[in-house]
Amino acid sequence: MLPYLLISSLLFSSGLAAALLRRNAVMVLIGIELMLNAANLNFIVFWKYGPGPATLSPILFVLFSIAIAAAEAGVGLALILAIHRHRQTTNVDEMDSLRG
Amino acid sequence: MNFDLAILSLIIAAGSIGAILFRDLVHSVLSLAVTFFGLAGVYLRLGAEFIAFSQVIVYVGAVAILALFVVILTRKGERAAESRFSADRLLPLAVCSMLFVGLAAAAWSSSIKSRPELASATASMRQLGRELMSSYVVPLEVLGLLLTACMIGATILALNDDRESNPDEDKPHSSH
Amino acid sequence: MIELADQLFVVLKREILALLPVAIQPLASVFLSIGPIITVFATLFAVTTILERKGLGRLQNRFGPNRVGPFGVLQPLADGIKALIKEDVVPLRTDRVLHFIAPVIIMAAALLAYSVLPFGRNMIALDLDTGVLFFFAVGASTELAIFMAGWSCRNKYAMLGAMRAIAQMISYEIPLILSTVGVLMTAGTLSTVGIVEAQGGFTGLFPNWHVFTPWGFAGFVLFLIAATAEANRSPFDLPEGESELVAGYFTEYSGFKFAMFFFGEYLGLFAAHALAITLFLGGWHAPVAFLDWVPSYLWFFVKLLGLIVLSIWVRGTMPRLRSDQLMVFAWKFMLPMALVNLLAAGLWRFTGAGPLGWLICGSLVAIAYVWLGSHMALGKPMPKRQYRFAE
Amino acid sequence: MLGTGLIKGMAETARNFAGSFFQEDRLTTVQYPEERIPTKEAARSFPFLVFDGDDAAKGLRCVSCQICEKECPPQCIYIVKDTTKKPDYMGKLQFQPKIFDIDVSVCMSCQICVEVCPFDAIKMNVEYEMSRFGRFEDLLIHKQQLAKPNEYFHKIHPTDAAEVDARLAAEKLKAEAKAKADAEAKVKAAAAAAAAAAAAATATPATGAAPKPKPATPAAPAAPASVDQPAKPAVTTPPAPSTP
Repeated sequence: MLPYLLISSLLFSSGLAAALLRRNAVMVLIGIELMLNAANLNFIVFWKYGPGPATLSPILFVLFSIAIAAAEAGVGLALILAIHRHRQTTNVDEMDSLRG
Repeated sequence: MNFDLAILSLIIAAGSIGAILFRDLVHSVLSLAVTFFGLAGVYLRLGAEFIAFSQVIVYVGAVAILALFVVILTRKGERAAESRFSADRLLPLAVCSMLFVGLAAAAWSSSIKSRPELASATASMRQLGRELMSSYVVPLEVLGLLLTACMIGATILALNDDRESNPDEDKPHSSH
Repeated sequence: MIELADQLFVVLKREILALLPVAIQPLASVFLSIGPIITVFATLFAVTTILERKGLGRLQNRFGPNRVGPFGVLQPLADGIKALIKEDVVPLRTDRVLHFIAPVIIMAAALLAYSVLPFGRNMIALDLDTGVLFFFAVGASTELAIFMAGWSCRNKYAMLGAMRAIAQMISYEIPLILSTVGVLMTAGTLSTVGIVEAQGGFTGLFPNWHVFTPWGFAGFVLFLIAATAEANRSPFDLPEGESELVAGYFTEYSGFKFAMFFFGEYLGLFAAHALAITLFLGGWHAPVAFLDWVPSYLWFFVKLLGLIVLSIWVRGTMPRLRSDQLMVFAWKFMLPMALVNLLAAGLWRFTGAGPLGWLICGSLVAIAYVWLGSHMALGKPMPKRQYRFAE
Repeated sequence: MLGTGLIKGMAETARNFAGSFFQEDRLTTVQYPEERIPTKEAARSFPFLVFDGDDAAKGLRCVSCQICEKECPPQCIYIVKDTTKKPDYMGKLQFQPKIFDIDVSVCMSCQICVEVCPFDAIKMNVEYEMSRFGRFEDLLIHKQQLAKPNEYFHKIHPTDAAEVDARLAAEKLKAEAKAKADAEAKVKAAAAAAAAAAAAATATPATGAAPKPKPATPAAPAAPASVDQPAKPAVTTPPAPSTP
C-alpha cells in the first residue's frame, strides 16, 4: 500500500503548493480540490487494506466527499466570477478589501 | 510495484505537478483533469468502481469544465502573467516539499505499509445502495439539500444582476 | 443449431483463444473484442452516412448522392479517401498538443463507451457491475475534448462553438442520467447485462421491455432527446451551426482530424442509441415470442438501425433550435419531466403493472407533460433582446 | 400542445420521402450531365464572332473597328488590325482583325460589346460549359474558336438573328440602290453640268457612309416593303449570304 500512500502525499503536497504558490483564485480552489482528492485516495486505500473491508463507510465517505467537493467548486467558482465582476481581478493578493 | 500502478502514479504525478507549474491556467486545469483520470484509474485498481466513475463524472465532467469556464470568463487577454518562480515563492515551495518528504517518510516508516491487500474488499452496487438507503439515509438527504442550496446559491452569485452593478461601468459593454 | 447461430461469435472467439498460447490469451481476448467492435461500427458509420445523405435527400424531395457506384452506394468510400488524402492544415498560433489530442480523445471516449454495451447474448466486451455509470463517465470526458478542440486553435468561432457545446452537453446530461434512473431502480442493477436480462420474457403479447410502461416510454423519449443533444445532432446542432459559427469547435480542423471528429460524433450517437436499446428496448431480446430463434445480435442491430433511421428522420424534419430555447427546453421541460418520471417509476414499483399502475403512472406522466409543455416559455413571445458583448 | 408540431412535421417529411419514389414531379433536381434544361433564347454567356458563308476567315463581319475593345468594361478583348484591307461581307474593302482574343476568365458577360458593335459582328453565345484544363492559355479564346457561322446564330437566337439579317439585307439593298443611283448620277453628270452638280450634292454623303449603322431602326426608308417587315421568331429562313 506504500505506493498509494506516496501518491496521496504527493497529491496533498502539490495541492498545497498550488494553493500557496499560485496567485489566481481558480488555482487556489483547484489546489483545495487536489488536497481533497488526496484524502479520498487515502480513504479508499485504508478501506482496501484496512481491518474490516465488509464495512462500506470509507466508500460512502468518499462519495459524500466528492459530492461536497463538487458543491464547493460550484459555489467557489461562482464567487470568483462575482468577485471578478466587481473587482476585475482573480488575483487573491488583490482581494484585500472587505467592501465589495 | 506493478507496471500499471507505476503508469498511473506517473500520470498522477505529472498531472499534479503540471497543474502547479503550467503558466497558462487552461493548461493547468487540463493537467488537473489528467490527474483526476489517473486517480480514477487508481480507484478502479483498488476495486472501488463506483467511486472511480463518480470521480470521472464529477471531477472531469463538472469541476474541471467549470474551472475552465471560469478561467476563460475571467481572463482579460493577458496570458502567462504570473512568473513561475520568485523569491517569495521559495518558502511555500520549501514547505510543500518538506510536507511531502514528511508524509512519505511517515508512510515509509509505519508498520501498516506491509499489511496485505484484502481481495475480498469489493463494493458491489447492491451493498452500496443498501447502505446508502439504510445507515446513511440522513447524510444522503442532507447532502441532497446541500447540493440544492449550492446550486441555487451558485446561480444567484453568478447571475448578472444589472441593478447591483455600476451603471456607468456597464454602459459601454451593453446596448439595449 | 439455433443455439450455435446465436452464440456464433462467442464460440468463435473462444475457439480462436484456445488456439493461442496461454501467455497471450488475455491480450488476445482484448483484441478479439475490440477488433470486431471497431470494424462493425466503422462499417455502420459508413452505411449511416450514405443512408443519412440519401434519406435526407428523399425527405426533402432530392436524390441525394447517386454518382459514386450504383445508386451512390460507394459514396462513403469516396468520402473516406477524400478525408485521408486532404491536407492537414494546422493554424500558426494553435496549441499544437491540444489541437492534436482533441480528436484522439473524442474517438477514444466514443469507442470506450462500446465496451459496456451488450450486442447480443453473452456478447459484451466488459461486463462491469457499474456499466451504465461507466458509460456516462466516458461521455463526460468528451466535453473536455471538445473544449480542447475549441480552445486550442485560437479561433473565436471554434471557442464559441465549444462553449455552446459544453453548456449544452452539461445541461442535457442531467435529464439524460435522470431518465435512466427509473430503469436502474426497476432492474435493481447498474450492469447493462443485468438490465437486459431484466427485460426478458413476455406479458401476453407484449415483451417485458421498459418502453412498454408509462414511465419507460416517457424515459425513452427523454433519453432519446437528451442523447440527441449530447451528440450535438440536429435539431440541437447549434454548437456547429454553420450559419453563425462556421463549423463550431472543429472549424480549424481539416483532413483526417476532421474525419475523426465526424466519426467520433457518429460513434457517440450509436453508443447512445445502443444504450437506449439496452435500457428501454429490451437489448437483444426479440420483440415477439415466435421470433425468438433469430440470433440476438441481429435483433440488436435491427433496433439500432431503427433508431438511426428515426434520428435521420428527425434531422430531416426539425429546424435548429435557438440557444435560449435549447436551455429553456433543458431546464424547464426536460429536467422536471425527468423528475416526475422518476416519481412515476417509483410508484410503479408499488402499484405493479396492473391497470391501477397504468392509471396512476400514466396520468402522472401525461399531466406533467401537458402542464410543462404548455407552461414552457417556448411558445411565449420573447422579451426584447439585450446584447452583452465580451468584456 | 408540445410535440404536435413535431409530429406534423414528421408526417410531412414522411410524405415527401414516400412521394419522392412514386411521384416523379416531386424531384425537381435536373441530373446535369445526362439531362439539361434547354437554354432560354435570351440566355447569354460569352461573346462569339459571326461570319457569313462557309469560310470563317473570309466571311467575318468584324471590320476591326475596335469599338468593342474600347468599350469592354473589364477590358477582356484584344484586337490587332490587319495591315491590308480585304473585302468585307458587303464587298467593301475593310481592315479585318488579325488577332481577336477574348479572355474567358475576365469576361463578365455584360453584352456591352454586342450593343456597341455597328456591324452586328459580335453576338452572345449560350454555351456555358467553358471549363478548360489550362489556367492561362486555354482561357484565352482566339479568333478561330470565336468565329461561328450565321446559321449557328440563327440556331441559338432565332428572333434576334432574323432581325439582324433583315436589317443587313435592307442596308445592302439600300447600298446597292445608292450605288445604282450614283452610277446613274455619273451618267447624268456627263450629260448636264447643272443637273450633275445637284445630283452630286445628294450622292456624296450617301457614298461616304454606305453601311450606315442603324441598330435601333432596322428598316431603311428606301427598302422594299417585303424586307421592311420585322422578322417573327418562326421565320428562320436566312437570306442568301451576301458574299463579296
